Amino acid sequence: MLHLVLFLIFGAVCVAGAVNLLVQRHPINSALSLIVVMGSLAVEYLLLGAEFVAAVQVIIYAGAIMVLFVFVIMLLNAGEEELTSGSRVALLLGIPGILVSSVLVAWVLLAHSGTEAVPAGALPGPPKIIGWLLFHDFLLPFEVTSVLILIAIMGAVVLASPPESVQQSKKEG
Amino acid sequence: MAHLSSMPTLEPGQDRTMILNMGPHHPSTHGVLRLILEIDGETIVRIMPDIGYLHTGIEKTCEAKFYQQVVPLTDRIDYLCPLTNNLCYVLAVEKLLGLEIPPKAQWMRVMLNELTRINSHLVWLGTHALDIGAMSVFLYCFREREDILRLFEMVSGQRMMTSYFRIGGLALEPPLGFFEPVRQFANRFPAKVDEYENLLTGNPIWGMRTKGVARITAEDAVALGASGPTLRGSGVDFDLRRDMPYSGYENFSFKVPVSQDGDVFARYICRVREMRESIAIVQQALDGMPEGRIKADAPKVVLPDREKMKTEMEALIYHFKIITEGFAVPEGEVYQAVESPRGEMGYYVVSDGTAKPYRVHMRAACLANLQLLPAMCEGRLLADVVAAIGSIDIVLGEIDR
Amino acid sequence: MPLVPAITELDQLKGHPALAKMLAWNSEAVEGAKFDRDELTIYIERSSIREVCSLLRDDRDCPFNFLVDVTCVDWYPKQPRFEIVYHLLSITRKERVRLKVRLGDSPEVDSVTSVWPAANYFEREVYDLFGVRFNGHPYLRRLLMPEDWEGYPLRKDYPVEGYR
Amino acid sequence: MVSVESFVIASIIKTAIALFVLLTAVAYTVWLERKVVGHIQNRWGPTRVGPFGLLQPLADGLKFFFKEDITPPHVYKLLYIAAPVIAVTFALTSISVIPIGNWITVAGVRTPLQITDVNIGLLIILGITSMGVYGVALAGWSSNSKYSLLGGLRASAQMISYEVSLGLSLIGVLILSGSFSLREIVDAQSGTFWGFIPRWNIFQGQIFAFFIYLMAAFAETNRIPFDLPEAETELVAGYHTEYSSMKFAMFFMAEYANMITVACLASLLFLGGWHGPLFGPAWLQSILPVLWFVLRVFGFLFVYIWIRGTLPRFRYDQLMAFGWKFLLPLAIANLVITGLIVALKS
Repeated sequence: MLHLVLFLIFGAVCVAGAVNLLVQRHPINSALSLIVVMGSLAVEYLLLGAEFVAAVQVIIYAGAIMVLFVFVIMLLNAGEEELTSGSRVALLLGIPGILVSSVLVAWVLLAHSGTEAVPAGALPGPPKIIGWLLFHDFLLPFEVTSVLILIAIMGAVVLASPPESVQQSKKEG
Repeated sequence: MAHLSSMPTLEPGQDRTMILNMGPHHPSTHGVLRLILEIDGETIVRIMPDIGYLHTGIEKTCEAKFYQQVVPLTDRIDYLCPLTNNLCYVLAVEKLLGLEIPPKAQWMRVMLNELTRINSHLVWLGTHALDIGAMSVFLYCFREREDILRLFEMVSGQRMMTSYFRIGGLALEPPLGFFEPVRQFANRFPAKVDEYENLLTGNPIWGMRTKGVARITAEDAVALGASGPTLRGSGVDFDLRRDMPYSGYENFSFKVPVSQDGDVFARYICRVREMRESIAIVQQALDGMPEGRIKADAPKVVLPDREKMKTEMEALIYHFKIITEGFAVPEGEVYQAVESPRGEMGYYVVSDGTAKPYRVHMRAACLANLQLLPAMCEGRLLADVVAAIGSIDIVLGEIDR
Repeated sequence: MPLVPAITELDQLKGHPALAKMLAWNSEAVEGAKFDRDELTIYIERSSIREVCSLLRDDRDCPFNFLVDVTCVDWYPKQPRFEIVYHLLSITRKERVRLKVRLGDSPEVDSVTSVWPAANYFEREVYDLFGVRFNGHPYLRRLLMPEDWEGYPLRKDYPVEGYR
Repeated sequence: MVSVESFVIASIIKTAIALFVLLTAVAYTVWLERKVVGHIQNRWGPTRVGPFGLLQPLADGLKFFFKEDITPPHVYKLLYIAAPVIAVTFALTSISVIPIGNWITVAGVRTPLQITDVNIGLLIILGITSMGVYGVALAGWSSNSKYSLLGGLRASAQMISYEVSLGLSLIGVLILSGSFSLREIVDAQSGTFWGFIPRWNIFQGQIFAFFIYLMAAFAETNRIPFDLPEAETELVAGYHTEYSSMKFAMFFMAEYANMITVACLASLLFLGGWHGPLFGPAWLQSILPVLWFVLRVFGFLFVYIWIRGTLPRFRYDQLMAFGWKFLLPLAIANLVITGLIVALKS
């Protein structure tokens, strides 16, 4: 019972954070909302019994990745966004569109679920099981993903490095 | 000289850089130095010292005082080595007057001067180490500095603004039993320098922060007018005490520490060795202290002894005349330089034949040394600026005067 | 050491290497010389100060490679009013020489920053306190006084207490 | 199974006690630091307030409380106020999973000396400390001052970098004990080798891990020689330049609470937790483990303070290079070797 109440509360916090993320115009507020989303997601995992996933969620997403986001925002010293005009079309079409598509998604999910709701504590939680899944059952996808991420990192480094002419002038100067 | 061709302006050149205002109220600018830094991330692009916050117009004030009244003003210029300033000024005026100074006064001057040098270097070492984060050295240094200040108090009645040297000699005989504590201090001090060196010289972090940092070549140092340990740290073997002796320094034997690297560590090691040499000079002065008078035999210039003044009519008249109308100094001009703890401290005194100096100009070693800062720091990191400021050992009182 | 009278005859001082060098280069540039209290002073003609400085700096036998100081003396109301005083030092020969430039009509002189960058602050200070302009100085601004200060405090016609 | 009421009551009591103890410990760590550094530096440290200056923390607290609370006009107010709260909250939260002793029985309720014993205790601590960065980063940014910003950037970069080494240094211990639960990790360290060397992890080949942890911990808590974010001689006071009064006190508290957390963790993971000789009557036997634990924490804190009194500070690029080029490879090597040994043994 307590679990369910907590689950609902944090689910609400999560959704509220997500909405706030979109509504806020200052990038740092949006980033902080995203952290709230991550944090409440972690609590949801915890309530479902997946402690390890919850902890990893906090350490990696909220603790590391979001810090980098905040870092970048601080470095660029990004100010408030301007409200763009001429978005009436988006407003007219967007809201009904969102409503329709979310109803559709919900209907599809409900129609095809056919299974029971996941009971609390039933998710694969302990690190041992997760380790087994990652390094045994899904070893190939896991490694392929890591290679993919590595390539992405290298691409990012190449893209971010200043062009050669700039480097040259820096060395001389 | 790249640092001269690109004189900084206040506007940042590109979007990448940021102007950071360091000082005048900043913990590590040693007083009221203000540095305008243009930084890219934490890399210094340009650096512009802004001085004058401590300008008191001492040079102007001197023109309105009698010659002997200028002595206390000189204390206030470089408040870390008042006796060196006293010495430089009185030597200049004595040269103008053509006075002969008795040997005891000369030896006392040398001894106290070297104690002043140690005093100043202790403050430098403490604050320099504090800037780089080694907190304890600061308090150890001030412990020994306290001893020296006590000696100054014994001899002159004042801890910092001593004004002990007078035109023509010393203000007073050193008190009875003065040499004993000096000797004790001189015996004790080398072990204390070992203590500082134990904490710093071999420390890898200290080495990382100082070696290869804020490097300056010998040519640049000469061209930019550096002097003192800042110059010797770049490998120029020049010390006024040895090469152009004054006040009887030719009677003492001492080494002049020189280091070739030109970085912060080189300047550090020069000064630390200088402390050891200075204490050796103090020892020699104690061992060979001559007997005799402490004032020149020039009744029109030198104040008579207190007792004579109260018993002899002539002495009383001289006393009255010197105090009320000063003494006339023959026309001429003199530049007298001494090796202060920071470099070449020079007094340029012009006399027009009256009792007040026509012009007194102080050549501040720090002012010239400060010009090295941009050359040292541009292209380096913010933390290196702090190390560099510490290594050129500036005293804003002297820079601004 | 009792005072001996100053020597002001150029002929008696020709033995000094700095002076000899200068006379050999251009005797027009030397306005006079004085040897007083063991210090040699050479009066330089205003327009040739920069050349004289680089000449002395690059001298092979006796290079006065170190600019110790630049300052100024105001002889108001006498004329020429300002005397710019340069103190040079030879680190190798351990000798000093003093150069002087008298400025009469207009307080202006060539800057020696191109010879010694060390002159930067010294000349700025003189500009700040005496109002003497140094032509060719890369950044001639007030050094010690505030940017908007009026008057030049070390001039003799500036009162010691300042203008109230 | 304990009843819900006694569980709730015990939890509340334990939380209150833990908070009280932690805050007192924070206050007296400050006192200890001032005293020890004072003696290192040839001074006395606090002596005036109470015997041996023991009431000094109280006086300091009062002083902070009554200082004028200045909010500079150009700050981003919401975050400026939130930042110290974030910092202190996360710093204090981490104590919740730290056990300070074995089970005890009070008034018939048998309870561990720990607010909550979760089976991922270590991960929770890591998570919480990694969230602590936000307090510092946001303080630096929201102050809208250049020194604060530089301090905040330095702090966040430093904390992220060193957290990697910190985490990796702990994994060796995890491999050895096979659990994330701090209580089980401590239990795995009971007993001795050949009757006299205690089976602490530090003696089980984790000595390098301990030193990596030590260094990373200094960096995580922004202490000398890694106190770059608040290097007063470069950045005035770093990220808390613009803070005053209680807000500054919160950062101050957070720093010392983090120190205590780190010290506790070191004792638990490497130094055998509360294990030590037990003797005497039953009440003494239940108290002694706490004493042994506190002694270890005290020893660790003493090392902290000792180093502060001795070493100069790194430069920022040197700090980063040290973290990434030296500490991290060392931690990975340690991890690989420990893994190999454990794998070969089993």
